[in-house]
Amino acid sequence: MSYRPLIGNPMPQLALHGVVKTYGQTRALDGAALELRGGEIHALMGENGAGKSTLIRILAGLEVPDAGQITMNGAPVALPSPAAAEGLGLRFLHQELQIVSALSVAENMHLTHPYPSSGFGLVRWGALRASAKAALERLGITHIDPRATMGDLGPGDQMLARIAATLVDTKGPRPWAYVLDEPTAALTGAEAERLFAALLTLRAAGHAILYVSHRMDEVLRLSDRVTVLRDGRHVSTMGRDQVSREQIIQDMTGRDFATLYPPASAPTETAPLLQVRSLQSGILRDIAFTVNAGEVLGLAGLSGSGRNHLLRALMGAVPRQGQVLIKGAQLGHGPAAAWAVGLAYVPRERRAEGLMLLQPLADTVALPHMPALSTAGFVRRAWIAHLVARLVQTVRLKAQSQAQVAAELSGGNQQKVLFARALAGPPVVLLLDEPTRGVDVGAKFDIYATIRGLTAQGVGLVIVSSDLPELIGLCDRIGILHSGRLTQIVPAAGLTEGALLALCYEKEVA
Amino acid sequence: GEKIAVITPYLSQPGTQFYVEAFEARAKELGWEVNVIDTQGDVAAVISRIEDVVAQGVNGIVINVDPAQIGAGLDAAAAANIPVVGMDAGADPRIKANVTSNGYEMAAVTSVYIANRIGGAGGVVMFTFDAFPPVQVRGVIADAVFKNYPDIKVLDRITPDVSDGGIADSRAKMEALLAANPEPGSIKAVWAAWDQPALGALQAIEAAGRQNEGIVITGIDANPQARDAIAAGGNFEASVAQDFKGIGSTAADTLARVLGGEVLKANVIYVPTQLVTSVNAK
Amino acid sequence: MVRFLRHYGTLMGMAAIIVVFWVLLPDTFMTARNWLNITQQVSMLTVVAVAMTVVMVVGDFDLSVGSMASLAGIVAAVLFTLGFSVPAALAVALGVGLVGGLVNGVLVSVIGILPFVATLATLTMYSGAAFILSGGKTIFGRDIPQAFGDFAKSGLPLGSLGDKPFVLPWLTVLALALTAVIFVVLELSTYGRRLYAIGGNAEAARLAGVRVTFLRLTAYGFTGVGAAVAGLMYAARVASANPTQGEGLMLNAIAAVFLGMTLTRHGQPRVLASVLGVLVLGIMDNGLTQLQVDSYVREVLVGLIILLAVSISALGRKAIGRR
Amino acid sequence: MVRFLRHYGTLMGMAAIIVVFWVLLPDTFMTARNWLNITQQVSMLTVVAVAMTVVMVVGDFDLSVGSMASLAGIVAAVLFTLGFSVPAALAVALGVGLVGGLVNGVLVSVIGILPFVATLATLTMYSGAAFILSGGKTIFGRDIPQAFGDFAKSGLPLGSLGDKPFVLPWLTVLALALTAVIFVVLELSTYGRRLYAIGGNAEAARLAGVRVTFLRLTAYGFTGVGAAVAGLMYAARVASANPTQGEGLMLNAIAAVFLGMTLTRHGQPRVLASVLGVLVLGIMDNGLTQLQVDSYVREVLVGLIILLAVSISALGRKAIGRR
Ligand SMILES: Nc1ncnc2c1ncn2[C@@H]1O[C@H](COP(=O)(O)OP(=O)(O)OP(=O)(O)O)[C@@H](O)[C@H]1O
Ligand SMILES: Nc1ncnc2c1ncn2[C@@H]1O[C@H](COP(=O)(O)OP(=O)(O)OP(=O)(O)O)[C@@H](O)[C@H]1O
Ligand SMILES: [Mg+2]
Ligand SMILES: [Mg+2]
Repeated sequence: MSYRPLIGNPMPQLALHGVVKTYGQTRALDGAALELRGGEIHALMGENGAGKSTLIRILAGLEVPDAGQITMNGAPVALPSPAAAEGLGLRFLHQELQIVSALSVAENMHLTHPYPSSGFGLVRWGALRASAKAALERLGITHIDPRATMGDLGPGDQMLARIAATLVDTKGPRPWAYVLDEPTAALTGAEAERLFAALLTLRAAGHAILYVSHRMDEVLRLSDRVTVLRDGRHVSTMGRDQVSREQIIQDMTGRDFATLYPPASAPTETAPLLQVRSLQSGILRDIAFTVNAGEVLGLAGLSGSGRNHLLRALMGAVPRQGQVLIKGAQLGHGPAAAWAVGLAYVPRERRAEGLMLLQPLADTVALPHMPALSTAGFVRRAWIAHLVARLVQTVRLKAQSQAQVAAELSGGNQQKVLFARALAGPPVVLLLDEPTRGVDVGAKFDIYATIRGLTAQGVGLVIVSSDLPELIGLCDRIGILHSGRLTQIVPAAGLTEGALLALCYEKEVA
Repeated sequence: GEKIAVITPYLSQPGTQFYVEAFEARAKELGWEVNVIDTQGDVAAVISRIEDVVAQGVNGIVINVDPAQIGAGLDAAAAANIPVVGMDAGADPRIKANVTSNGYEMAAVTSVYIANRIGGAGGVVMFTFDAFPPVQVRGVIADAVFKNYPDIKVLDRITPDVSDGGIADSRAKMEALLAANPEPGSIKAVWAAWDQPALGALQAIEAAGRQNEGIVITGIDANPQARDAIAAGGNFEASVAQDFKGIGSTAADTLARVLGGEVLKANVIYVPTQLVTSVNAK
Repeated sequence: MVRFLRHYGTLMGMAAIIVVFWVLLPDTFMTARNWLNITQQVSMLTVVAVAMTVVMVVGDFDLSVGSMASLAGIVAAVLFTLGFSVPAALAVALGVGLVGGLVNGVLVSVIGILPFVATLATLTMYSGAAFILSGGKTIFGRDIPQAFGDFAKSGLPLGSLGDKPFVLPWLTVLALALTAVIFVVLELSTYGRRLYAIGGNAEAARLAGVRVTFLRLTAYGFTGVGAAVAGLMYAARVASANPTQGEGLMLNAIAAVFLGMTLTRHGQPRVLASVLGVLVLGIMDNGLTQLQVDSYVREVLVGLIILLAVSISALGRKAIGRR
Repeated sequence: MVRFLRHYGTLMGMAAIIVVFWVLLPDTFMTARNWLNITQQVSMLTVVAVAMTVVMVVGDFDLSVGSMASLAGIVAAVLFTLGFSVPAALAVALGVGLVGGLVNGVLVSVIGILPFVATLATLTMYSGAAFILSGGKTIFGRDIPQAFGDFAKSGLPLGSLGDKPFVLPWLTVLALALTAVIFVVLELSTYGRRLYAIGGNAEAARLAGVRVTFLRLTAYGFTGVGAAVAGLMYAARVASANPTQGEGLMLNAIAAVFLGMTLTRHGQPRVLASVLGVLVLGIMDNGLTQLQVDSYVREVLVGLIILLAVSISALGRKAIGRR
């Protein structure tokens, strides 16, 4: 199976200018611009929340911009619906892995496209499978059966199938541009290589690829041009010859790391607060480490290495074996036991795992501390009000009142609600899972300042973050997780992002 | 002994219970094995259950639903030569006999009782239930009787929600009407097509403290709860006793005759009814 | 404007309904006696709706309340016929309600069956049990102790009103008391706040140390007991017990809670809002009957008014989400 | 083992039930005639359950099917009394079903009311409309054309069986035909596959460009028409129309679909599984009646068996999730 080379217009060109999109008070895009040409791999970079996915959703016809112009080969076009985007020859893979587990791989691959069907609108199953198989083969994938149920596949294979879905050949308008939002996030090295090979073939046939990734190495290796967004604005577009890691980071953050990470204060004492010995849970094997008072331990590792699972196991949210000691005392099972001895937690998915979106923020803050905030089973509202008022100041939460619901807060302030909750105890050891995900730069700085304040008070912290500079800037030591094993713990001082990434990859390379 | 199936959608109605019990009692004497099947209001399910017992090979079937609605079931029974007897059902050529009270007569007796007691003038509240054919005919008669008195005004013709048995909702409706007609004497009588609404109306009148206005209430069926109320000498003055036991045992006897090979000439058998007032309530 | 409509749409609708009845029925609607009637008529529905609110707070619901109400009434009546004393029979009936509720809780929370399926199945079973126990018959008359029926006929004397004594019916008192209890449980106790947290986000609640499975289970206990209380009130009011008499309660109770939810700021079930929902249904029934609106037209009107209230609130929510 | 139980638990349960009846009723249960009876008895429920499957595929449900069935029967009967021809009356009744279904669809999908509330309100309204149109009366006798009632009594002659002619009842034929249509729509058409995608992950479907709002709306149209067809079948079978006669259909249809869902691999609603669910209910009714099991005990048994089937599948799902 080969690609149909692009005939006709040799250099299709899609451009966006001055795109503005606001959600409530959040300005997701504020003058974004992008230009995409046939025959190039174009990387779209930016911090979390910079507006990359929003821009892509606008291209896909899922969101209508408040302002801005979109042109195709110089002529203005409108993208009111996904069908319109498909009509312009655009294909999409959106950021969150969107699968329908109960349907087959072949059907999942045709969610966007019409099914091959007979005159009466009846599905031709054979043709459907053949079409899916052909698309998979374009990625060199033969081990996925199009008839298999999507939910039975591993996350990597699911992602591969969704990527292959953008390559499905349909009778409709010829696709020429493929837009992939963080396609490699859930892929192993080998799987990613297959994807890259397919992308290069597509490019050679004159197609365009717009590609979002936080993995700097991939971007530097593959892309012909890089566009950087910051706070919804276009910052720069660089050609292959101008692009460098330093330049991208400079454009993405627009600031010095020194201003972003407040200096650490020297640990006052070295009493072990959290001791973990031979912990087993899920894929985790033989985990052992200690966190001392005032110390920040970072956890780094590739996606799926078990960082998230380790924090959940410590909280007792998943079953675990082995020893976990808080201030030398054995920790009981279940989240209630963890909160009770001062093990506090800020989960990764704040909406799914942390917030009650439609409830007063004070209720969310008070929830794990209910035993201390009640007498004889009755809630002491005055105590809660007093506590929350203090915490709101500590974390610099911007809210109208304690009764405001989390859904009405911006993402950064939502995150601060969960911080406030974690500080209410007060905590002995605080576990943070991607604490600054989707958080804007200002809020990030507030959170870093809060973390520093905690270490000064002698709280121990464990931080999981995919943002490597953040880990290096905040932590005293960094543990490297690899396939459920804690392979080493290194001091953060003097570590570079590249070196840390190398450590994460090390075992796989070796 | 013979296997007999009694199929009814209305077993939770007090009247039905009595004649089914009387039927069972008589059947026991006759040495029959009786299977009572309640389809809880579902008439199509009566057809289904007739088909089931025909398949099972019963000797006779007793129904108490309008035969016009279960023609398919009657055909199945006829095809298998299984005799069907109606118990307060309706007339149909495929039914050997229908044993019943005369519903028109009962409604005439109570509505005329009211007309006479209130001197042929005043406001009357009617409780009816037209969705159930045997009760619907009672309403028709009462309408005709009240219409015949130019000074009787039907204030409202209420269909209570019977899903709760009929008392509580009738009471709520009556309370609203009492509130809407606060003048003593503005409501002279309550005619109910069966006893439950009459009992609900009585409770409403007593709760409103208007039991001394002389509001006359009548029901039909004279169930024990109604008899108690009538005997107490309050507003609930009259009901008509169907001879449920008589219907049940007559139905059994009729079926026995059919099973014995007798061809019945009259296929409607009326069991006499009796007006119940405080004189004869106990 | 949108926000305003969403928050106050239903309340204004209620006020409008009351005003319309007041104008059309100047002498009879806005009287103390009529309101006493209404409160007494809706007392059973109030108890069920308030108890239903507890499971709805955790995001579930319970279809079996109607048959549980019937079953509780039948259990008490059967025990009466067996010569049990009134308190003993009532205690057993309430116990049946508690057990029935907990069975629902186990099915939903521990075994993990969808609330709709689990409580649909128990609806059938509890109703079947009521039929078996009663033999499908209505139990009444001499079998029901005088004191039991009298309870529903009397009340708390509160002075006099014109020439007649002013009495707050015991059924109303009971409904108020249970509403107060559930209010305290849901709004003031840590238990209730945890239930709200579960309803808001069960996974987040679990991670915050809430014992989700256990609490969700217990919520059904309240609903079971509430349904049983309502069934007993019903039996007392009609001085008889019938295996189908609770049937109408389920859909009305759920409708009342949903109607109440349109009154609350974020569409959550709240006790007092549920009571308002019940009152709307009761007032419409009373007013439309007084106006001699045909019973069938009344049904359609009630459906329409529910839809209007809920639509306004749903559209308001959408408009706010869109900004 | 767990996986096996989950997938085949319900099927094995069904087989067990059939074997038990076969053994206990050696002469009458496993006969062609009895099975014909069963298929005819469940034909109306089949149509409603199959139509309900369509909305359940998109993750919603429809409480108004029962009153829509009653309303359609009443509409046809009233038109008969007005002298309309049979085809004209049936066409109008089906049109009412379509419109009623689409109204539900608009309320749920466009306005955004929860399916439970929206269809609860329309349940009340459609039922009220049926009462108004019929004046609350049962319409029967001369008003119903002979041909209409005869339809339900006759069938497709398929040769003879012993001495009696072997006839496949038209009601059964109709149920089979509608099942086939819905099967084709859901399993073989692009439209149906889109509905499954919406039910499986509405957000994914939306991002993929599926017109979620519109398709969800149309799904209710099928359910409305299906309910109307069932209502007309019911009216033909009892040769009369009554404003309450569809009442029993709703809960049974939902129960059948849920029962069917325990048969499918991912717990999805599937047409043929729903039909099996209906058959389980029908076989139990038939067999238990023939065994002269008390009707009330039958109810409890049916509830228990549903719970068992669903529990096994729920526990199986849990056990698999845990690994
Ligand atoms: N539906 C929405 N409602 C409100 N705010 C939104 C919505 N979608 C996005 N946002 C906000 O818009 C901003 C840009 O989000 P976007 O998803 O485009 O970021 P991104 O660059 O893709 O980030 P990431 O690297 O984390 O994927 C964020 O502040 C986000 O919180
Ligand atoms: N309860 C569980 N049972 C078995 N395996 C599990 C369980 N929970 C997680 N896993 C697996 O353990 C691995 C580690 O998952 P985890 O989410 O902790 O990784 P991570 O390092 O946080 O990566 P990511 O950033 O992708 O989430 C994954 O492969 C996941 O599928
Ligand atoms: Mg993104
Ligand atoms: Mg993870």
